[in-house]
Amino acid sequence: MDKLTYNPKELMVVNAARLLRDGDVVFVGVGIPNLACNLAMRTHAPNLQMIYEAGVIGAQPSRLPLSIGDPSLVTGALSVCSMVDIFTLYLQRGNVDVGFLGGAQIDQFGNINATVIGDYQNPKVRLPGSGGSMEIAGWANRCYIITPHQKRRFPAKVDFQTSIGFLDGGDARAKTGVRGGGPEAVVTDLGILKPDENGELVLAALHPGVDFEKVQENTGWALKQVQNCPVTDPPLQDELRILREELDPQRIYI
Amino acid sequence: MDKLTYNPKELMVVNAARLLRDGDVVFVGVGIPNLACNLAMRTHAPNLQMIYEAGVIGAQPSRLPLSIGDPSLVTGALSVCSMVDIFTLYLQRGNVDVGFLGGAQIDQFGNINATVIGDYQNPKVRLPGSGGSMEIAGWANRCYIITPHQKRRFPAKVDFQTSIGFLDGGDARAKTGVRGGGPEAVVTDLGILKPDENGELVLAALHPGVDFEKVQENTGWALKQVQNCPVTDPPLQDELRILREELDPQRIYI
Amino acid sequence: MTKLTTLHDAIKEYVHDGDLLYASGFTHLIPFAAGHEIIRQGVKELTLARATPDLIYDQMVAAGCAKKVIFSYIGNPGVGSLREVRAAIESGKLDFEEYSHFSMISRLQAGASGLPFMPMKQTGARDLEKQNPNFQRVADPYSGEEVVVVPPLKPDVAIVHVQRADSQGNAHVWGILGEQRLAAFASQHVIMTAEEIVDESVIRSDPNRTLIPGLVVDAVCHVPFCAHPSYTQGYHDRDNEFYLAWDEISQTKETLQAYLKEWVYDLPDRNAYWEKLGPEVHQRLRAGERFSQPVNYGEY
Amino acid sequence: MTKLTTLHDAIKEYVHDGDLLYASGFTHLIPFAAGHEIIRQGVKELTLARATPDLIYDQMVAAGCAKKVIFSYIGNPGVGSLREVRAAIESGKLDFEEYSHFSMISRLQAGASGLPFMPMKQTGARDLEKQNPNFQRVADPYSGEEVVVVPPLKPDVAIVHVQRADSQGNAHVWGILGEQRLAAFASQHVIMTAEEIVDESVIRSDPNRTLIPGLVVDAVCHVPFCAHPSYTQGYHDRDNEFYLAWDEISQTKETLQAYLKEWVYDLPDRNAYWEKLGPEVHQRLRAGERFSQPVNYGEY
Repeated sequence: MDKLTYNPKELMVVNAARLLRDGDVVFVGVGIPNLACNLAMRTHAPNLQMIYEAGVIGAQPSRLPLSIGDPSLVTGALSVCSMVDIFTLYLQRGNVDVGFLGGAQIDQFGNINATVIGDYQNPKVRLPGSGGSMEIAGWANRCYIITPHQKRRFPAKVDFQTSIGFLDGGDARAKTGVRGGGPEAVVTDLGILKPDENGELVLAALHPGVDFEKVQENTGWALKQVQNCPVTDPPLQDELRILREELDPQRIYI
Repeated sequence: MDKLTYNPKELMVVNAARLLRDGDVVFVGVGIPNLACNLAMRTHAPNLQMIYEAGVIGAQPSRLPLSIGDPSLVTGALSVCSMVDIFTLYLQRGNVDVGFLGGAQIDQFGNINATVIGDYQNPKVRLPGSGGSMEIAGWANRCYIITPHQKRRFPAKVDFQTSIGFLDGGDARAKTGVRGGGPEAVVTDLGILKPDENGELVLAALHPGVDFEKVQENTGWALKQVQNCPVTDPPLQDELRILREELDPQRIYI
Repeated sequence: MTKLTTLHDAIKEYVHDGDLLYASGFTHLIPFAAGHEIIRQGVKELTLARATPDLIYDQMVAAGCAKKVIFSYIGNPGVGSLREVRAAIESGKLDFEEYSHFSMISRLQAGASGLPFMPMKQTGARDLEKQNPNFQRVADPYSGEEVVVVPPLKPDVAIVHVQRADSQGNAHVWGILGEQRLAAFASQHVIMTAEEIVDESVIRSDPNRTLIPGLVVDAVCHVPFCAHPSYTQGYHDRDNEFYLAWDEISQTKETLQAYLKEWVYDLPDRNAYWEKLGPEVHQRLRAGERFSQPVNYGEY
Repeated sequence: MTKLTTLHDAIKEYVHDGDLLYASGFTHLIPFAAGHEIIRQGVKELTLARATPDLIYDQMVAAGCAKKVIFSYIGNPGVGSLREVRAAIESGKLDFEEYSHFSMISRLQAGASGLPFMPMKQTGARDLEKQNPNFQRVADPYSGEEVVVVPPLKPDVAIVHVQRADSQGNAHVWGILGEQRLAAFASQHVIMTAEEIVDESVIRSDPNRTLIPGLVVDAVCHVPFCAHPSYTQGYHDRDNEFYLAWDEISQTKETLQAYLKEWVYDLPDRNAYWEKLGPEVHQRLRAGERFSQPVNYGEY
């Protein structure tokens, strides 16, 4: 295995995993967030606690779960509860440290659209809608967004605010009275965006071999960057090995 | 066994049991209501469904339960749920046909005091309080009150409305917007009181050998009676046998 | 008096044109067999409510059973789009009413609890609130801050699939619970399908596992493998290959209608459907054994 | 990292003078051993919340631990009055705040759910509402009718007794559930006492039975017979004779203080208490065996 060869998805998984802290209680979806959590657990965050919106706590799946309600998440889990319980006792109560989000559009202030392209009543493209993301974005203590970096995915303003980042920036989010802290980072295949003090997403790190211009080209607003914008450490051999050999050997998501 | 000899408690149990209808879902307490339900089940109401406020549905206790949370209510029950569930999914939702109530005072309009004799903040006697009776009185489709007939228990007006009957009468109860129908009968050791169209408790039946004057003496307001006030059928031999031999052989409640 | 009946008769009696239907089960225990029976009986003008419409409502919409959907996520879980429902919404042929997962199940909770509304904390997102007048706000009397409230959802009929039930509809359910229990309590009528019909003594051996009591159930139908292509924990696996295949099948009207003809209209019931799937699928979906450790309730 | 510790150390660390304490368990699983340890450690000025104060709070009030009780029923269940709490309220020596059962547990539900209030239907009864300003009303925005609301209860510490838990506090609970789970989620800290400490694999064999997850638990203490004279389903019976005896013991200050000296102050812990009860009581309270039938979670 060549440790310096990796694909964009592996890069996103590895960088997302590194953002997790040991002991975090994480609201996990299937796919890339699930891989990121499992990678973090096998590296620096052995005490990560994973919760699935279907009501599963502490799953130990014997296979890679293909849906959020995979039966392998239940067999051998620590606890299973109803959907109302997972949303109230865990999420709304403030027991969830981290939520993962994705969507068709992410805008300059980290707001997400997973509902509709075009007009709501007269849609150009009807998307799946919120699911649990409206509540996760509002109530998790912090959120991470993982998405490929493409211009159509990063408009200045989303067509529909399915779940919020910092609204129009400034204290707009805080003024709603919402409990969670909002997005802390957007991990893409080009780099990492983070909100500045005004809630605007700015370039906070570049992946190896990517320059600012490349990111700006793929972003729908005039992108700012932090001073002396750092470069992320490339995926380690061990991270890639765990990912490829243990977590997704059939390469379903990576 | 002499079928014509029975005590006041047996008389109340038998008359309460006869008010239950086959198929009723009943919110049961321990003691006399529990005996009345079990007697009804063994006579005319085999499909009675008993619910306990501790969260037990369809108990089959192997012994006479001594507390509302007796473990023998759980072993072999059909279902056990949390207290919130019993109060919401069953009682507040309208799934309970019958509630049984008791209290230190019952007044002219069937309001009940189980909270305090004297002033609330400066009590003469502090009673146990509502428990679940505030909700049972409000939300069960119909209620029955079982109590010995004594003047101090039947004042014209209760010191404190722990749970309501018809408030001040007329449409006062309906106007609160409460869902249940209120008390349908008060079964005592002298007879049965029922609300008239104004919600006032009037004498609806006398037990054998009791006359109106005896009841009036033990009632704190000028008692009305229905025309041609009937006399209740005395307890049957079979009812007494079930009660004494099967339900409470140690005579704990009767 | 038993409540046991056939799925055919239960649907006939309790599901009528124009009803508000909630076929419950979040990814798990989705009562596909009941959906197919409704399609076969040609029920029309239904309002179909489910957090995730999943393939079951995609099929019912394709078959012309629905006038409206109420949902919080219209995707093919783990695969992608739900083509029929999506196309019907995009073209304006299907009414819809949209929630987030939690506001959707909060409506069921209000319905199941007999409450006129359920409150939830603000999520900060207002675009959906603006589109759906069922979202309202009330002021918290303690702090003055606003909370979002939703009204009760009270379906005419809920369909719930369970692992094991007695003839009265007292049911043991395990694995992912979703909104199953609330749907049963919120609805006017409940049709229960069960993987196994067991003696009452099995239910009574573990009352804490009885999530749905017979007293809210109208009809009990013995329908093994009712949930395929979704799954029943401990009985059979999710047929992920079919979820992927549906993405192909639902690409054209022709393939879709051909599927409905072959797998719904031309089959009498779920037994025939399961037999038609054949031994290889049966083998692939087999669940192994991993039993719960017993608990002692005590003899008192 | 294990959360296992002694009850002594858990009380020392998490229960402080002036705290709001919720010792949970509706008639079942009442953590008497924890109450006794709090008495031994001389904790003062507690606000004691419980739907039914039961003998545990009667004893703690008698021992001078409390400045206030929050309750919905102050009786000796199945016996009669709760003399100490009642006398302290009648004489004005103890602050109190009163609810009905449902409004009391609705406060816990709001606390456990992160909500600023929980609504309930009107019961028509207003006298208690007038006495307790925590009851408020809000208008249902759909019908205009008023509902009653109560604010969240958020105890500083909850004590929950469970049948079996692993070293992280993931707990299986069965039998009467009361408000156990809500109390754990509503509180800042949770002390768990367990009849048995089991390997994580026992918990994982039946995840639907895990009503309290370790992630909200601070300390796990192995305390068999913790609940006596109340009971633990499947482990020992309720000691009804003691409930009757307490009615006598609590008739005078002298007999009551003598009881506390003999059964609380002069004993080091629950083991000593259980031994002192003696073989006849052990025998009388034995629970027989009646096991749940297992369920298959499946191996996928």
